Amino acid sequence: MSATELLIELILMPLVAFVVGMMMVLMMRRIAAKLQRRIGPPFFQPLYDIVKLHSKKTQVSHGLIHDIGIVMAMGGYIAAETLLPVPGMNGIAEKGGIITLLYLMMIPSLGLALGVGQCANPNGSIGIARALTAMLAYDIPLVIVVFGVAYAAGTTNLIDIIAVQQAGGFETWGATQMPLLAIAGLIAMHASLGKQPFEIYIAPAEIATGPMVEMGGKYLGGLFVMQCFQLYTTSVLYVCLFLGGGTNWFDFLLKSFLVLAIPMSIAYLFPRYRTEDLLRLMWKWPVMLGLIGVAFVFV
Amino acid sequence: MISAVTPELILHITAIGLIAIGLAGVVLSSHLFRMVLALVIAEAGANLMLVLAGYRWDAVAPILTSRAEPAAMVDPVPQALVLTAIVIGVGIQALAVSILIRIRQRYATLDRKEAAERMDAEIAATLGAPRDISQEAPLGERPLPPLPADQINMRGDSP
Amino acid sequence: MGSIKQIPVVEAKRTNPLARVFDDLVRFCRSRSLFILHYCTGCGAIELPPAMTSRFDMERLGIQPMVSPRQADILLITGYVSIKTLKRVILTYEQMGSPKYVIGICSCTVNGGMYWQSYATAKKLDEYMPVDLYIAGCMPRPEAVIAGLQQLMDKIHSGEASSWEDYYRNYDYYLGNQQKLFGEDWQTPTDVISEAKHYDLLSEGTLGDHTRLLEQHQKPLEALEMRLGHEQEEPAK
Amino acid sequence: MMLTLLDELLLFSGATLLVALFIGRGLAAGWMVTILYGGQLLALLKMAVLGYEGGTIASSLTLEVMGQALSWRFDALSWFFALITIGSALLSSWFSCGAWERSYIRQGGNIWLFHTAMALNVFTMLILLASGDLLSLFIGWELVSWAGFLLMALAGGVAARAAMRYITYAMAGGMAIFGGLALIYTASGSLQLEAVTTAVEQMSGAKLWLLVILFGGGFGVKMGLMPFHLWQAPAYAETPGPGSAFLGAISSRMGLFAILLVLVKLFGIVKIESLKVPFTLIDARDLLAWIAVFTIILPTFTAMKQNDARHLLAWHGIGQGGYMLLGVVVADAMGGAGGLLHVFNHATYQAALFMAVTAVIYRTGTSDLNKLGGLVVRMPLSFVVLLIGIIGLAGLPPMNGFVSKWLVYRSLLNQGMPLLFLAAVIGTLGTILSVYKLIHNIFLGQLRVEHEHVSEAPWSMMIPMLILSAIIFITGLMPGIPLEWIASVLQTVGLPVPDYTLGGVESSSGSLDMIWVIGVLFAGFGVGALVFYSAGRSKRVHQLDNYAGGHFLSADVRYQYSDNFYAGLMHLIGGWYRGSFLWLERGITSLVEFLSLGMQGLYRRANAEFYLLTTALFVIAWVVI
Amino acid sequence: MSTNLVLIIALPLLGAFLLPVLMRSSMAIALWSGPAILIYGCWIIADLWLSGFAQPLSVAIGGFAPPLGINLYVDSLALLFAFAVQLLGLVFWPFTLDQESARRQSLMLLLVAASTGLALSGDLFNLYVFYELAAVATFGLASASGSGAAYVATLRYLILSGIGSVLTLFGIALIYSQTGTLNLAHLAQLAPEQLHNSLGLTAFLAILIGIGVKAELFPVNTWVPEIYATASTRLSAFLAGLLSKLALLIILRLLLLIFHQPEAAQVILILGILGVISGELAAWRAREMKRMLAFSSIGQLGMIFIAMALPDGKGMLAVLALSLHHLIIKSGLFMLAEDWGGALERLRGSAKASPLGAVLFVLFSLSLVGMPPLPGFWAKFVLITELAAQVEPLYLLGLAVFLLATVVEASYLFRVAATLYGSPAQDTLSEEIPKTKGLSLLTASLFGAGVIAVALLIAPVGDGLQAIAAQALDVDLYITTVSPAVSGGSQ
Repeated sequence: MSATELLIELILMPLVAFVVGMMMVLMMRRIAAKLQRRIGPPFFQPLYDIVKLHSKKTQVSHGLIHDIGIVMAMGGYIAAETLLPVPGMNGIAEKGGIITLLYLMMIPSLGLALGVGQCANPNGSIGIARALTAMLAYDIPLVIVVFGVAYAAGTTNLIDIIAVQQAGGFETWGATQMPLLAIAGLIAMHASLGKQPFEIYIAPAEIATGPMVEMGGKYLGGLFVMQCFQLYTTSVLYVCLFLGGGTNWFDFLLKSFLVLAIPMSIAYLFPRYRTEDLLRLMWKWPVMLGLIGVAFVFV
Repeated sequence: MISAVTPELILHITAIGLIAIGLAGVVLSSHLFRMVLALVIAEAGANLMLVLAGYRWDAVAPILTSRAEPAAMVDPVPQALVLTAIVIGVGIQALAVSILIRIRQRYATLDRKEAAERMDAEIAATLGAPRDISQEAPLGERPLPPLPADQINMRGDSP
Repeated sequence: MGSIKQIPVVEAKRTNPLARVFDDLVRFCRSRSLFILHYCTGCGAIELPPAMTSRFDMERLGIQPMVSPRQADILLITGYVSIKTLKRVILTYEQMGSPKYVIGICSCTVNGGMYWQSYATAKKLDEYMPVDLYIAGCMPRPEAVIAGLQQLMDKIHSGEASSWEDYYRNYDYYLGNQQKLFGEDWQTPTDVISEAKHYDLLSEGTLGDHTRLLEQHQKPLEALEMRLGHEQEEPAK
Repeated sequence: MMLTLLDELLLFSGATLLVALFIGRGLAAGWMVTILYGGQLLALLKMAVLGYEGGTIASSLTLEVMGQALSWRFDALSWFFALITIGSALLSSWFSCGAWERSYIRQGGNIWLFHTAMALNVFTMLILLASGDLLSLFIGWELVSWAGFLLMALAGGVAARAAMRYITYAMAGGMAIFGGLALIYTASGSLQLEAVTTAVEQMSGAKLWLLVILFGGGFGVKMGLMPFHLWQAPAYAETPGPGSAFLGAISSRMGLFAILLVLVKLFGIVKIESLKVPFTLIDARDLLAWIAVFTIILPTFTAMKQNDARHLLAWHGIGQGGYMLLGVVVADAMGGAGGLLHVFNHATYQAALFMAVTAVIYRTGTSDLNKLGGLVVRMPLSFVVLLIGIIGLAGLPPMNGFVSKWLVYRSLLNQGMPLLFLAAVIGTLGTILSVYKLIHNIFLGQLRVEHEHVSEAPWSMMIPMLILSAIIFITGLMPGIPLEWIASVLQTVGLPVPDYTLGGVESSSGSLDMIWVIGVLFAGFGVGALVFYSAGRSKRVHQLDNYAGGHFLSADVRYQYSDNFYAGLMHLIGGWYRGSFLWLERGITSLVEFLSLGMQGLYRRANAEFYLLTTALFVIAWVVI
Repeated sequence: MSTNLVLIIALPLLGAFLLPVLMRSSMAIALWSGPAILIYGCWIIADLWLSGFAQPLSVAIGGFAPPLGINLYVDSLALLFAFAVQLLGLVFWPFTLDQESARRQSLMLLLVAASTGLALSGDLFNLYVFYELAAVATFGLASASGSGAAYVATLRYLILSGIGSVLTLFGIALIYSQTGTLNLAHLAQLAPEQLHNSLGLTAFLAILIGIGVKAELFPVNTWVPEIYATASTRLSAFLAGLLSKLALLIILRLLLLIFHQPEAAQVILILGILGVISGELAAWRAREMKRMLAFSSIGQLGMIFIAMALPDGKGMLAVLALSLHHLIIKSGLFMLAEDWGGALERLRGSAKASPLGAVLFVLFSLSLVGMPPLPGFWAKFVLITELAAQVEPLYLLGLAVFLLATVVEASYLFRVAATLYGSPAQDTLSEEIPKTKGLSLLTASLFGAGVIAVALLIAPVGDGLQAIAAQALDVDLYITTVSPAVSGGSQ
């Protein structure tokens, strides 16, 4: 692969991710609306929100770290997208592998945490404390799942993992081979999205949306962008791990949207979990499923 | 030899018995003077034992006279030893008694327990240290101070 | 007591056609994405849940509730405002990011409504902050609220909803009314004057007697700028 | 007598000690000692061939005492650890010169003793690292223990008590090693290093077990392995600032050095793996690995509960030691490299973190996390150093800690150890949580009124911190630099060597190239910044202009969240702490106390002599009859 | 030469009886006669040593050759201890001069004479006599302070010691009835046939317990804390440092020459282990310097007993090294305790007032717990390598106890060090903090210098000790030296 092609891929991958991510946000809001018997937002609503927020006149900053935090939140995901192979584009996936990807996905949270910290608002700090706790909750099953998949494939290279799954069609998909891990991964993925019922760190009525409390204008806009990336990254990662990636774009997008639709459909049916209940839930069922699944992998 | 009760056996038993009585006396008596006396008895037993070690029933006293040596003489060495031992013993007993007098003067008691108690108290007083074992006082600070990680200087209040 | 000054608004229409398209797009997006601040002052708030949920569904218009003033575009005053509440309303209003819009719902915000005799309520909301739109009624039904919001959307799209600029331009007037109500040492944490300078909205009505009074009482609340100096100003304890 | 390079190094180090000892009271002493550390570093670099190609350099000094030959030499392993030792000593000492020194003296500290203790520590560590046989290893070991005690006890008060606790643990460990030494001597009749291998081959399973426990336990005490970890955090934390940076960076790694030398190099991992734990499915290697992961998890979560920055860091120091041991006992190419790389990385970021915290203490006078906040606007450079440090500590890209942890994870994955892998990740997550608390409570949030006039730390403190930060980043970007040294270390101790490149590791089952990863990460940041800064200019507001549900904030209201930081988490796991092995220590202390009381009772009873005498007679009668 | 050697016992003995008389006529002569005698004794031994002393020699007293006559046996081990007696007698000499101290001085001379006799004597009963003589001198010195506590402590010591002498006498009687001789060399020849039975074992154990009273053997050492707490520090130093070692020397000689049965070793081992446990643990809770040192001394002697119990004299070198080490260290520590006696808590902050004393304390403590380059380490090293070589579990238990005791030891010693270096309590006046000073500090510094010197010269010292140990272990050499007739030689 020539350097130009690589460069084009590196530019295209985040761009595609952003566009698809916006559609995913739209889908999420539409699902919520449908479940509540509403019409839901128009097609371009995510774009309107982002453009509006970026065009606000007032941009209240609490300091340089506040700004940098948002940059890190967006930049971390933009970098992560280049490690996430999509049909026809592998980017630099083989230079990092899945562990690196998981770690890069933590960078935005850390950046956000820094930015929120500088905001000097205790609601934000409480939110971050809860968000980090939630991360502790869902990363444990997630890590088990990733371990199982990587061990089964014998590699941490996502391209190889996908290739292994695509080798024998549906039978060799991760989800078919390791159904328990797939279920555990789905639950962990749901929690990692930070949507209902796992949005204790946002808790609007209690801590005024937690981390976002002091975010207005382009700061909030950056976070909206980040959310697009987050939805995309999470669902595509799941597709890569369990649903054999995508052979073509249609296949790929279909799977990604479907995967995301499952937790979204569940999300709006439940009330919020408290932090300790979230921890208890996450450390019990998905971990148990994941460990049994890993045991099956070893057998 | 055991089959017949010989004087030798009787004397050996006597010696051991004296030692036993003495030791028992030391252990059981609660009066310091009686302890000293018991010690004297035990010492007598030990001396008797030593004499018996070299004594021969069929021999004469080991005194060299102008006459020709008898066929058998009692071994003179233990007797010399016993003499020495008795002298030493007496010296120590005298010392013990003199100390007893001093104790009586200082503490006005010769009861063993009481004297020991008074001694303990006096040592503690002169050294300025708490008594090692005390029913009243708590044990005091533990030598290995437990430094629980979450309790030291938690709020940085102490300087 | 001064009165509100009608300061002519200089049309900032740009000549570059591309920029005009861009401005138009931005205005369109602003009008289609409105975040309402959840600040419920009176009984009118009871009408908002129906407006949001399945029957009327504000989200189809791009309107969403938000909890923090930093995130919000619209301040809905949903009923009477007691003096004590008004302080918070003003604080919240000043913390919102421009462009920001105020909608007064219920008659109480227009003229005091059924509390017009009360000693403890502010009667006319627009004496204390510029109001873009009133939705009268006691209380107005959700249809009225939705209609009002749609009207606001149109105003935003056409660029008429610029009352927030008025607050900076006539700050002295609004501050005067506030001081009359809350006393002379009234101060909010937001430094409105410097913001007016920041947005280039400083005009003759911004500064006046009341702002001078404010400066007398004001505790300085300049932003804590990052400092790289190594010289300690005061020796550390 | 020809002086070898090692002799030069040791002489240099001894000279440093003498300079500190005799002119340590002078004002320029700190600088002089620092320059001498620089000289030591140069002397060490003259031996760089060890680090790059391996081999040994012997000292010309040998001794023969009571029939035991003592010798000293350096190989790649020693060189690698010596590099970290001298490097951290140099930077810590540099940090201590000038401003910090003056404030330390002003507060009544004894700077002469401080410099002497530091120089003594370095000297004894070099002697330990140079040990050429088991006896000189033990001598070096004890010297390091006592030198460490001196440095820890310097501050008096709480520090002295912590140091007391340390020395009790260290003595116990030392005695365990002493016992193991005696067993080896018995088995092979020699204390040369080769004797260990001979002894191990001759020994039966039970004796070998005993040996592994004695050595593992003894060295583990110094490393702060569970359950011997309790002493470490208070002892390191209460040491005067630069001292804690130095100790935190390298001191407890001496335990790892010894484990590498004795258990890995001389015993051989294969031998350890052949020892089965009775009645279970695991072997001694698994046992060590599990100890390592518990050492990761428990201290890390204890750190989360600390309210003092220094204690928090010191507890992490224990936890990170677990990764090193874990990597080493997994003992494949990636694990070994990861464990050793983590030694280097940990030294860099731990020193930087302790220095940053010391800088904060220097300016504000406190390290209490509940009494700080918002300092980023006053001490931005220290903030950056701390930020780089915590990113390294948490093992996130783009700092060096990520690479070593990645290698450890990869080795666990390759070896198929899911539970260990999981435990290691739990440790990392816990680290992220607690380091966020650290940086948030010190630098973020509301600036307190009393810290309005605080300013950045002086340059004498700043430069070493910045150098360390640069090292953290550069070795994160190009881990190939330290990996080259580590490759020779791995060869020396007989572990496989990974296929490394400048940017990371090549492997058929997934490789890592940090240059690319960091490249795209920064490109991502660039794009993010482009998006972000293309929007309207932002306006700074005062920290009191903040959402408080409509409340008016004023400077006297403390609008900060710092205490009980992870309340929700503690709600669930708070009850699981239960003193974190304090019960063990307390139990032993109480037992000793109880026995001690009994023994004193034996001697102090009014008529004890007679009881004792009768017991004696009884014993005699029993033996005779 | 032989007469000279007798002089080192005879002169102090003579001096002890003449001193009170001399005192009446001339204070000056009385003042200097005691030290002069001791210096002369030192000189005699040093001269002997330097003039190429290689082979042990036997000195018959009164012209009768052994086994009939009484003899002194002089090998390098005995000579070393004799020298130590004279030297320490000089070091711990009560230098004041008045009526009271005259008695003390003569008792001291008596103690020196008896101790030298203990070191050199080659006859069992002679040993007993010297032993009793030393005991009497000790009682006199211990009660010299005149307080009630001192008297009670002395009486208790006396009674215990009396029981000990009864047992010793009993043991001697048993041996004599079995063999008809009390000469050690002769006994060594006869022992394998006549004494290696249960009777002989009983005799040995009786003597062991009897002599063990002085050697601070485990069950008969209850006098130790009381006497050390009440008697003068110098006496305590002498008792702990030297007299206990001499008693130990007797037991060692008996064990090596006569009773090398495994049962005997086993009993010593058990008692030694118990001694270590009880002593070190009791010291751990001690709140007072002298008592702490006393208990610690019990523990240390327990360690020496463990070393002694090693079969076939393997522990000889360890016994020797540990004894000498303990002799130096404990004497030094007791010298420091002269000013630092009393509650440990009172010492808080003493390091500021007397830095040299604090440094010496730390040095002694470090050597006692066995920090490597210091001599204590080498002594312990020799012991544990030998212990670990044993297969019997009891020895390994001994090893474990020994190692654990070292930890406890470090803990309590450094607690004191931490107290010394701690900052004094707020309300303490600086005058209240005890300081080390004068003669005792000087003496302690001498011991400290000795420790450092040995640490630096460890290689030659180790070789020397090995030579001494080898000589002491050679039973045949002992026998042939004392009674050359056996091997056909002549004196």
